[in-house]
Amino acid sequence: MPKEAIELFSLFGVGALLVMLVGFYSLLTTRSLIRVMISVELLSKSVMLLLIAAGRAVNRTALAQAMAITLINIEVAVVVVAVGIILCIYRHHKTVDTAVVQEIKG
Amino acid sequence: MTENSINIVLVAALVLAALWTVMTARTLRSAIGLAITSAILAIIMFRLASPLAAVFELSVCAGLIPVIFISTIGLTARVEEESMAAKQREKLRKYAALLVLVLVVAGVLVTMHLPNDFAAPQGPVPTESPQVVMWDLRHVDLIGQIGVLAAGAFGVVILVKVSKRA
Amino acid sequence: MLDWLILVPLAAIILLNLPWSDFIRRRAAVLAALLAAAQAAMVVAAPSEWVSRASILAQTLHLHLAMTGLSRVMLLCIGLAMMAAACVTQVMFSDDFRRRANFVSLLLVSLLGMNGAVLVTDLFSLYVFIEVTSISSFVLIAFTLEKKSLEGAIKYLILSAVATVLMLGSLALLLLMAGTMDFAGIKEALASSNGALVAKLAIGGFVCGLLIKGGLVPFHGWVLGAYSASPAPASVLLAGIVTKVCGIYAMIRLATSVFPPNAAVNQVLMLLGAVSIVVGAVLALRQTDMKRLLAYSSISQVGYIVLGLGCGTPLAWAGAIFHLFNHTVFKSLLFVNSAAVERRTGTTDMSRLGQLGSAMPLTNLTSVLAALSTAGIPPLAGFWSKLLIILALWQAGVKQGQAMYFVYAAVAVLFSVVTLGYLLSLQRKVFFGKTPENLELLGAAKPSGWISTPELILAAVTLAAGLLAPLLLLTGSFLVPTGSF
Amino acid sequence: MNEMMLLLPILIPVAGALLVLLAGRSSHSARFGLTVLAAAATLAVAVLLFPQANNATGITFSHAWASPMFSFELRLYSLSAWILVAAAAFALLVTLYSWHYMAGRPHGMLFCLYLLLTLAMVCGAMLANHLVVLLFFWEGLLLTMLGMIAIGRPGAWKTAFKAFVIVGISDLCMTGGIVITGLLAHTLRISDIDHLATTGLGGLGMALLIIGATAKAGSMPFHSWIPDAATDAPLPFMALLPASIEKLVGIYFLARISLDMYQMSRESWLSMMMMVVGAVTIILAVAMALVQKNYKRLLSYHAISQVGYMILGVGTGLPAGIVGGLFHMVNNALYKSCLFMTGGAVEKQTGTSDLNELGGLGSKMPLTFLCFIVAAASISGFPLTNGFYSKELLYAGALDRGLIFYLAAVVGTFLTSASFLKLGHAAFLGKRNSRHDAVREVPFSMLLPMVLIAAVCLLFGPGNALAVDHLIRPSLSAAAAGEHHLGGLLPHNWLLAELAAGAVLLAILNHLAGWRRYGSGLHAVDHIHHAPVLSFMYDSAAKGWFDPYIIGRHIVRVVAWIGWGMDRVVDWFSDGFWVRTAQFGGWALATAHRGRYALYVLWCLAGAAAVIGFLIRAM
Repeated sequence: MPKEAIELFSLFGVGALLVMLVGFYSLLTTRSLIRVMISVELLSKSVMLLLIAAGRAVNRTALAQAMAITLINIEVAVVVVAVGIILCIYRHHKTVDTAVVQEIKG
Repeated sequence: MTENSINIVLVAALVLAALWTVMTARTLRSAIGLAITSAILAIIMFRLASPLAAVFELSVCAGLIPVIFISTIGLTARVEEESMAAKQREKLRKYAALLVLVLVVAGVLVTMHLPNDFAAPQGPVPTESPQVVMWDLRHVDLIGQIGVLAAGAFGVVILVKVSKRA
Repeated sequence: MLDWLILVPLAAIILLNLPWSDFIRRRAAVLAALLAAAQAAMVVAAPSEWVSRASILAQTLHLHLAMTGLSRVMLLCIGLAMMAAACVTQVMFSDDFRRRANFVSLLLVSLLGMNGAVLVTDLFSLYVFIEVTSISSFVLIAFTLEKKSLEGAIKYLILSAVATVLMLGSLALLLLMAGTMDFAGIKEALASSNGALVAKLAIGGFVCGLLIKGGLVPFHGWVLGAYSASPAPASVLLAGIVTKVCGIYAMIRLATSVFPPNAAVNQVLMLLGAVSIVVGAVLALRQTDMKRLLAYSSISQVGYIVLGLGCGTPLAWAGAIFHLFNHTVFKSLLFVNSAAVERRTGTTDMSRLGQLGSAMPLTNLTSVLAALSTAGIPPLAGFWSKLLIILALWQAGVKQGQAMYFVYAAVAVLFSVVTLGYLLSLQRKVFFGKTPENLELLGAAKPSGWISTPELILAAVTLAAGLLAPLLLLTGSFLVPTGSF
Repeated sequence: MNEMMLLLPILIPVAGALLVLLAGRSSHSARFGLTVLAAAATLAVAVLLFPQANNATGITFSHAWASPMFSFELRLYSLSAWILVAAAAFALLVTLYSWHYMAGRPHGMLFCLYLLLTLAMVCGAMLANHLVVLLFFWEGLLLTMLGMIAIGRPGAWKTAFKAFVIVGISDLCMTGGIVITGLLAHTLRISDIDHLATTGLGGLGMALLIIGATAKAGSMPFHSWIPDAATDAPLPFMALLPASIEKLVGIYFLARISLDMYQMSRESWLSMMMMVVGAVTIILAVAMALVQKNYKRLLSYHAISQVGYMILGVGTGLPAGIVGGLFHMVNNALYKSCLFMTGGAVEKQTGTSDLNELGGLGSKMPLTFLCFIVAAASISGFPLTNGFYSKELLYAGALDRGLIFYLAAVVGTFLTSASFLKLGHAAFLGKRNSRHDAVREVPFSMLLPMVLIAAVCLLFGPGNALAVDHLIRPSLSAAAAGEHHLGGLLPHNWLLAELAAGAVLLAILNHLAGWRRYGSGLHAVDHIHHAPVLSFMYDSAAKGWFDPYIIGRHIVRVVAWIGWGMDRVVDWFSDGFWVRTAQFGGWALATAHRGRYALYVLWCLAGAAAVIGFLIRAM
């Protein structure tokens, strides 16, 4: 593996890991379902960055872009569904606090 | 500035944007923070020779998705906003740990090096354009995307439409 | 005809949602059931050359699909479970046929996703189709818009996102190593750079993502909500097949087509399988709700499959795949039974149920069959698959001289008994025993052919598979040699 | 035609039983008339068959059944031919007797039904030439026995159950013996089983078969139900089964086992075992009989004691012993059923069989008394009675094998005589209870069987050669029967005869002495009862310490108690440990599932970190 390629990937890899860290932290600590979804979005940003950087590092940008565009599509679908579910939860509970989604336990 | 310095700055900006996204008290600002993060990511993608993905990122992730979030916030979080603002100080304390964590992890990761113990991909570098790859070579993915979009569309029909009616 | 498995569901989805097709929308569930049954019949009856030949359409579309012995078994499972789910759907949303058509459309999206996932030859496509199945599952779970359904859906969605991050991160690393996404290329790259940190991270990440999708302990947090709070047909589909395709099948596919043989991964799989068996069974023992009990039971049974996978010998693989098939059949059947009970009484709370045996004889009978098969009582199908797994563990233990294999085998045997215990207690509480005074049978909900047909078919399959199992094993229908996957 | 006739002794009683059942609530006379008719027809068939079958080959009836191994096969030959006649004759006489006896008693229909079925089963067991067929009839006999006891006085169920358990256990032993025999002989056809070796497994098989046969005859230690049945069951049952038919069947089969099926040499432990069992049975049972204060109970102990003579005789393996045993079997069936009938007559007329309340009936019931005297003299071995001759043969056999067996037999004779002197004295002589002043002789239908049997007893005394040399010896093989005539008016060994007569005389003297001392016939043997060591033994016996059934129940209770205790320990361990552990584990796991998605995400991340970390280290 060429040294430049590794270094390029490492730089963006570090960035992606940090964003991932931020996303997971927020996912674990936030009290709002909307913020939960925003955290999930951050997580997908991080992997997207990882993917593009990997593609660039090995000169497979076409494949990486094709994958990224597909992922963006999937992201949209997930977000739309999640938002729909959150809206319904809001309709039931008049709140989007994550505390309302812990009834199923044991 | 060298290429590398610009990249470092962009990555730092990306991480800072992400941090702001999660640390800001108001959910609305958080959604905007997400848009900013996406925009920075789009710039990075441009710089990583992936213009097509960057365009999608900019239009969909920096444009459409924050709009979806913001309209959701508009539908739900009016009550939330005030209570969240009141908890701003507590919130900062909660995320102070994250700041420290990010700094520590960043330090550790920067000093560490990814071991270069694997070979680069073999074979010739493909020369097809992303459009060709997407439209001509990955038809299976396209069908999958149609499925994803169909599922999303039914999700909207079932969840959002009914939700609004109620 | 291979591409038809993807294109026909797609066409059906479009057909169901054309502006003028109310006629079809009324009969949506029937259509889906027929489609699924046709799929099951095709993979069983049609010669494999005929099935795996690509049509002209596929050639013009450059669809890279492949059929193996394993995908054939999976396609059969998908057909059976989907057929059961579609039949149950027909009686579930009887008030609003458009809503029902939407539900069926989602079922068909799920069918599309699962069929795609078992046929693709490209890791990224595999991910995409898993995601198709997952997204349709979110909506299916939340479909009734009740509090608990929504909760189950959002939890599944969040944990799926975590799985997505793990899998996509792994995909990025694999792209870095291989520069391509198809199975063969990645296999080659992994083989050439064996031992690299990046490879380990990639394999670990992808396996963990699949473990989340498959609902193994400790990645199982979403399972209870998704199975127990969803509408009945969605439970049938999810517990019956979705998690198996998204988690287990993908894992088998990776282990056979992508990853090099790997003792460490096997150890992880065996450990998690055994832990899942124990945790799922212990939790199932405590449950007082039918669907919750069945949900935890699913975790336990998936544990058996993964335990077999982790053992890694051809015999264990045969057992695992056979158990996967059996699990699809009997768990779908049990969830269909719970749907029948729910439809008749309006509840699945076992403390309020009792003595339904006389009111619902067929459900009672099939439930006994399914329970006995799950617990591994001869001569039902579950017995043979568990036997194979346990035998394989024993053999491996003898061969490698490691005590852990015997411990796992003992766990597998012991928790068969526990399985029998909790399923018989379900049987006793629901179908035998005294009728609580406040339990009213809903008179309007007469036994329906749409419930009894899948019950009968699935019961017949589990019985036939059990009786014919020695034959199947002899002729090798399930004993697919590792090389031919 | 002749072969088919073999079915008749089985089918006629069954048909009669069915008719009785169909007749339902018909009158007593009709019912008993039918029964007598069926028994008489059976007897007629048996008599008709006798001349044709009275040879070594006999008549065989065979019908292919489930498989070649299991053909339904009957065979009548010399030995079984005359025993069959005897059994049918006893059944007829007992039926005649019970016609009047059962009048006014409940369960008349069931009695007739069981009686006829018993007859059918006995005929079947006699005729069976296949061990499985034999077992079928054998077990059938067990069931009719159960039914017969159960229809006795209220509460007889307990006794019936006791008998069922005891005989059932012995029958289980016999089943085991049959299995072993079949394994060794490679056939289950009785006539094909030819002198199997008694070493190893063969010995076990023979021992098990002997247990089955002797238990059916009522030998110790499978005896304890008989005295209970004597007081609880209808009296004709006692006259029919324990007194006569069961002896015939049991000893017949014992003879088959030890003479034909197995090679029982005199040196084998089996021979010794049989003789020991026989001797012990003689002494212990007669000792118990001595102290009984109830007419029927006293007789029942003799029914046990007399079996001892037969087993001892057959066990000697000597011609004199074997012939003597079989002759004694016939004699015992005669006098014992006659004695039971006198007991029934007394009970019928006075309403009691308690000897304390009886006395002085001799003048009121002279014919009954006469029959009693004849039968009692026979059983005591008074010279010139049939018992004297059969015992003499037995003495000769026993003395040949060992002095101790001979002594046991003689002491048994002494005690038998003493107890019957006491019984006769207490019941028929002495002071009459004023309540019994109006007692009259029993009617003709009850007298006839008694008188007939008593007459045969007398006939077989001086005319013993008729039975011994014309019936018994020809039906045995040359080795078992010996070369010399064994019958005859004059004893073969004068010394033994004199000693035997001496024992009887001694008993009379003892009785006179006791009478003088206690002033009562009933208490004439109390000095034996209260003798230092013996009184303790008697007390123990009265408490049931020697009753295997009661001992068995105690053992079962102890075992059950131990089992219960172990169960508690296991329960404690499982409840207190495994179940608690499982419950705690379940509770802990369930509590861990708090429903928060964040927790589940954390689990996933931790799990993923662990898995990836492990892979990085291990791969």
